[in-house]
Amino acid sequence: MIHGVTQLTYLAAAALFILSLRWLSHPKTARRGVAAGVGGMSLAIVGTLLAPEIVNYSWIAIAAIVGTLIGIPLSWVPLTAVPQRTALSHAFGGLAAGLVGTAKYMIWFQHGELTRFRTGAIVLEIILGYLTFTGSLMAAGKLQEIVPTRPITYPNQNLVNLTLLAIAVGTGVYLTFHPYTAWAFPVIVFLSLLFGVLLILPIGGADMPTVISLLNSYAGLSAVAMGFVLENKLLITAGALDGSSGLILSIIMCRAMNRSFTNVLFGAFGQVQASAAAVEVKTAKSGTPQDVAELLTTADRVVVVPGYGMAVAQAQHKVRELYDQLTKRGIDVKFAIHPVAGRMPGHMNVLLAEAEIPYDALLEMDDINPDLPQTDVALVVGANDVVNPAARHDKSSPIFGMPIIDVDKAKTIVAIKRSMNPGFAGIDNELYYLDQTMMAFGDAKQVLGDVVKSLTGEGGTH
Amino acid sequence: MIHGVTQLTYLAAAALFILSLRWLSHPKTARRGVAAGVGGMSLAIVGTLLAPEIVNYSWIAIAAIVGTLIGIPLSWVPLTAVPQRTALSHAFGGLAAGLVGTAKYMIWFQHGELTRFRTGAIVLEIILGYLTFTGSLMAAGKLQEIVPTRPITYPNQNLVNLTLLAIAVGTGVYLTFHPYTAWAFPVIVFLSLLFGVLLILPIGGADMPTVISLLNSYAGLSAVAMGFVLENKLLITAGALDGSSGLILSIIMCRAMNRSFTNVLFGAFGQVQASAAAVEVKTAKSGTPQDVAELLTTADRVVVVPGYGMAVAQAQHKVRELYDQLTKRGIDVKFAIHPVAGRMPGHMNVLLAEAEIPYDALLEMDDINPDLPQTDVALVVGANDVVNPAARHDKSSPIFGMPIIDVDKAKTIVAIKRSMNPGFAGIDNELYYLDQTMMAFGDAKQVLGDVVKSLTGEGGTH
Amino acid sequence: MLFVFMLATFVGFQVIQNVSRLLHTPLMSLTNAISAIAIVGAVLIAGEQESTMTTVLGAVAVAASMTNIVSGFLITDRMLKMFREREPKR
Amino acid sequence: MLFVFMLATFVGFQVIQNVSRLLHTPLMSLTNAISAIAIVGAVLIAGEQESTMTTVLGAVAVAASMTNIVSGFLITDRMLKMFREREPKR
Ligand SMILES: NC(=O)c1ccc[n+]([C@@H]2O[C@H](COP(=O)([O-])OP(=O)(O)OC[C@H]3O[C@@H](n4cnc5c(N)ncnc54)[C@H](OP(=O)(O)O)[C@@H]3O)[C@@H](O)[C@H]2O)c1
Ligand SMILES: NC(=O)c1ccc[n+]([C@@H]2O[C@H](COP(=O)([O-])OP(=O)(O)OC[C@H]3O[C@@H](n4cnc5c(N)ncnc54)[C@H](OP(=O)(O)O)[C@@H]3O)[C@@H](O)[C@H]2O)c1
Repeated sequence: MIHGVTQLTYLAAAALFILSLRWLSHPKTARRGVAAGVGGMSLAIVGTLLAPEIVNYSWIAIAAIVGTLIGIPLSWVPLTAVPQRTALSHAFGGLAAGLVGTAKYMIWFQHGELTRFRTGAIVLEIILGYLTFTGSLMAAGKLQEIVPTRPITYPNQNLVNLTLLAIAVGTGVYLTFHPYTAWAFPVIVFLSLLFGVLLILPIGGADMPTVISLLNSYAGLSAVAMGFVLENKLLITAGALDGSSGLILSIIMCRAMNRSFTNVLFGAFGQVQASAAAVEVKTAKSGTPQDVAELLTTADRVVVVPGYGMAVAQAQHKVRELYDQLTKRGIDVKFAIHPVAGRMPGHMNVLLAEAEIPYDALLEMDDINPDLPQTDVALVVGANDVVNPAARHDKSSPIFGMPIIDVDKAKTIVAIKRSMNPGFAGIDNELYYLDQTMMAFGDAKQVLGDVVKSLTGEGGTH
Repeated sequence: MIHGVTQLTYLAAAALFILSLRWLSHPKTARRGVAAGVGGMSLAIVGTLLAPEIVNYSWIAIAAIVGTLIGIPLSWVPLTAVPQRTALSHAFGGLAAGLVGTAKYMIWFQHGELTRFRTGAIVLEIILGYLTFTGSLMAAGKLQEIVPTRPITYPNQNLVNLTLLAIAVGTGVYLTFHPYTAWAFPVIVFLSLLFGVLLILPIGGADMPTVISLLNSYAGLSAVAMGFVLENKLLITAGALDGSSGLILSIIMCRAMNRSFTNVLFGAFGQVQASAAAVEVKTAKSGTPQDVAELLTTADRVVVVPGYGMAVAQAQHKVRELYDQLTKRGIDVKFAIHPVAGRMPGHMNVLLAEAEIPYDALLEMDDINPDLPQTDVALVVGANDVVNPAARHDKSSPIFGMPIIDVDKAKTIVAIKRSMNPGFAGIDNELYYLDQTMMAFGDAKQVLGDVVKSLTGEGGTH
Repeated sequence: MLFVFMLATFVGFQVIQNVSRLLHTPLMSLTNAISAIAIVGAVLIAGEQESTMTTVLGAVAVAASMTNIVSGFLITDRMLKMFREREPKR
Repeated sequence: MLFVFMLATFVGFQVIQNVSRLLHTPLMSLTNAISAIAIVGAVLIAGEQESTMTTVLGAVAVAASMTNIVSGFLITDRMLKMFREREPKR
């Protein structure tokens, strides 16, 4: 079916994809990884175009141009919108898989070439593909806040969803054994599309990153299924790479949040935010940006803990200015990056990298925690859950057991946020009421800007 | 050709082999790795026996029993003989690959089923197989000192060898294009067998470990070729695992010795030992075991550096006794393991593990080197090249550039060996003439025994 | 083909586990771009010209995949460009 | 089949690179045992009973591979049994 040259380009493309991901393991070689990925993709496309079955190139060319024209602006999105973009991408990926499966079914149906194996693989491909399509669209909508982000629940929801899925799979099995049952195919397509929507409805907006990773994994698996349909090993390989990547990332996120998959998918997390109101009245000390600046200048070691609030306020550039000011004074500044700080894996790293903070100043949780007791000032910039000590000792807390950055062990703590409102998990944070904590209320960008101003004013530099 | 169940067992077997090697990455899971390997192999054999082509089981049963009867005693060899055993094993592996290739050629010849692809794969298989067979036998012989271990050289040796190989390959290419050329097959077999012998002749006995790893890699590749011949993906997978393992280990060894493959294969290393006699007369201080014991008891931190001499003297159990005595006195004892100490990769680790020294007391070179300046006594037990400071500064030394364990930076050094003779690389070691060095001459087991005796006598414990 | 799937999954798991946490966001967009390999299937369908219907389906799939390829690689590269090591101490 | 070879080589390189230096000697004997997978080919030849000659060749190959399997796994296990962690401090 596929001739020799095409086979060889596929082999090379698969090798390049693997190398691409290998090179991504370190920032130094990462860009080479992108080049390898582009090379692999180009080879794969060229190899396919060489295949003798292809008789008409004009449709392909037009479609490719359209895709490029959509793709280029899509790559300009601000970094805060990366999760939405990724979700949208998965939607396109799922759609492509679904459409190819549909078309292939139609072709084989016409020619009477459907076998059980082929039909079974197509069924798998379209279920995964269409489910990923609508599910990812919903996820993108929730992240972009077009669709309400709070979990939408109704009685027996899980039962309804699972029944739907069961019907879709059942019809799929039936179709596999009776490949020419014409009514079954559209039913499966419809149910998969519907299931994708319903699956995402009850999941809170903040759980979307985990869901997106999982959808990534589904998109990969649908490519694998397409590979089985078309007997194409390159598709299988690339799909498997993608599938395992999505799976691993969602496992990492779940583990870092100390939650299970089931809880993320069916837990309707983030629904009960209101109930978490503080009962006893506790008092927190608050300070002005000038107070913060003063405290920082007397410190020898500062650890900055960024969180989702830094992303919202786009405060990374101010963080960078502060970093420059402090290091200029010989103060040792490190960044403590929690694995799920922000709203996607590696979120903080990308933002700080954008602000040109050298990546070797960024330390992972496990590496920085032992240093915190010797830290003079821990500066918490819009982080909340990832520094909540309740995770360590309060068994009743929803985040109990999640590993955190132990800022409460630092000598003094400064927390920048707009209010006493809770973060993603919707729970109070006792950190803010500690004796050694000073709150600096306000938008992170604003507050940090003032801190930097009073540092430069005071220091007379700049 | 292969029916479904067999295919599935092969799939499972391949997965188990991969898991087996993955689990070997840590001592805690390593034995599970062996179990997975055994499981994979059993599945593979059972799956093959189920194949419909197999009509007669008696020959197979007899051969398997014979193999088991030879294999069991072979696994009892003392640990010092492990390199020889491994080499012998490679010889068997190469032989098996060669014989299967030969038989398959005969069968297809008879039935007129030879194609270019098949013949080409068979040629690759038999060249690699038979070359590995005789080469490994030679290597085993050199290690067991049945064959003279010194490099055997004659004029134009490399030219002769390469010509031989070229003729074998040339004939192979000819056979591939004319599969029914009856005379060519035995010629290739003969040349491969001969080449295996000639390849090893000029290599010194001490370079055998690297060569064995390389032969391991060839044995793996011949299994891959067999996989292409029989269109069997399990063989390809297992062979590739084996091939890459052998290659990586030999690269690691070469790198740790700061030598290139070409130098190992064609360098006739270890030939010029005699020329390395010391020119100027230097003096070394020597001490009795009692002196050593006394020195050790006054130390807080001791680093033991074992080398080939410990293996020769089988002194690991005495090392363990010493370790017990010293730790009992509250002295901190660590072991510094150089990657090529001894004569095979991981040699020292296995010996010390045999003596039940906990593996977390064994540190790799890069981890221990920073500690050496704070070390009171560095105890060198039969190591020589791996502690030779010339590697760091003497550009003319054959081992220049090889990373070493910096014992010369310790406060005092004790070196146990039988004489002032050089080690594997045949060069003098200035370490022994340093002011802070004390030599303790004698067999390592003997000397350490005396040291322990005077420690227990003195301490009154035991 | 199951063999290929099994091996590729092993490779995937190992490779991804080695990616440093630092780069998890670019990793997401890179695998996203790679999963657009579905374009291979889409091109085959669109180019075969079996019927107008399948050609249109194929062409839409090509466009969707191409979007992912272009935006995925571009955004990954844009993010990676931002990662830089500490400049030599001034 | 080239695909399988390529992927398996990647898996091999990654897996082996992760093996700790501590265990390189057992690694050598374990891969040695695994490479005796050649027994699959040998069994096929010996069991096919094509001619006496090939059956004998196959049987010898079976015996040689079996030797490697048995001795390889046994000696690996023997070595690994010796590796143990520091017992809990007395
Ligand atoms: N990274 C991931 O992959 C991922 C995936 C899924 C879920 N999550 C979850 O996300 C959470 C991340 O924790 P986090 O500590 O980074 O964030 P967080 O717990 O959501 O807290 C963010 C805090 O930032 C403050 N904030 C918001 N906008 C701000 C602004 N403009 N200026 C200053 N402060 C602002 C908010 O307080 P105010 O409203 O008072 O300002 C809020 O308390 C974790 O619970 C994690 O489980 C992460
Ligand atoms: N590990 C590998 O994988 C590998 C592979 C290939 C080559 N090599 C090479 O092997 C060498 C290993 O270095 P090494 O420092 O371990 O060994 P070495 O340099 O060969 O020195 C061993 C020393 O042990 C002494 N010795 C021998 N028998 C003894 C006994 N019974 N009691 C006490 N001492 C005894 C010898 O001195 P006396 O004769 O004076 O006693 C000799 O100087 C390196 O050059 C390395 O490149 C290693």
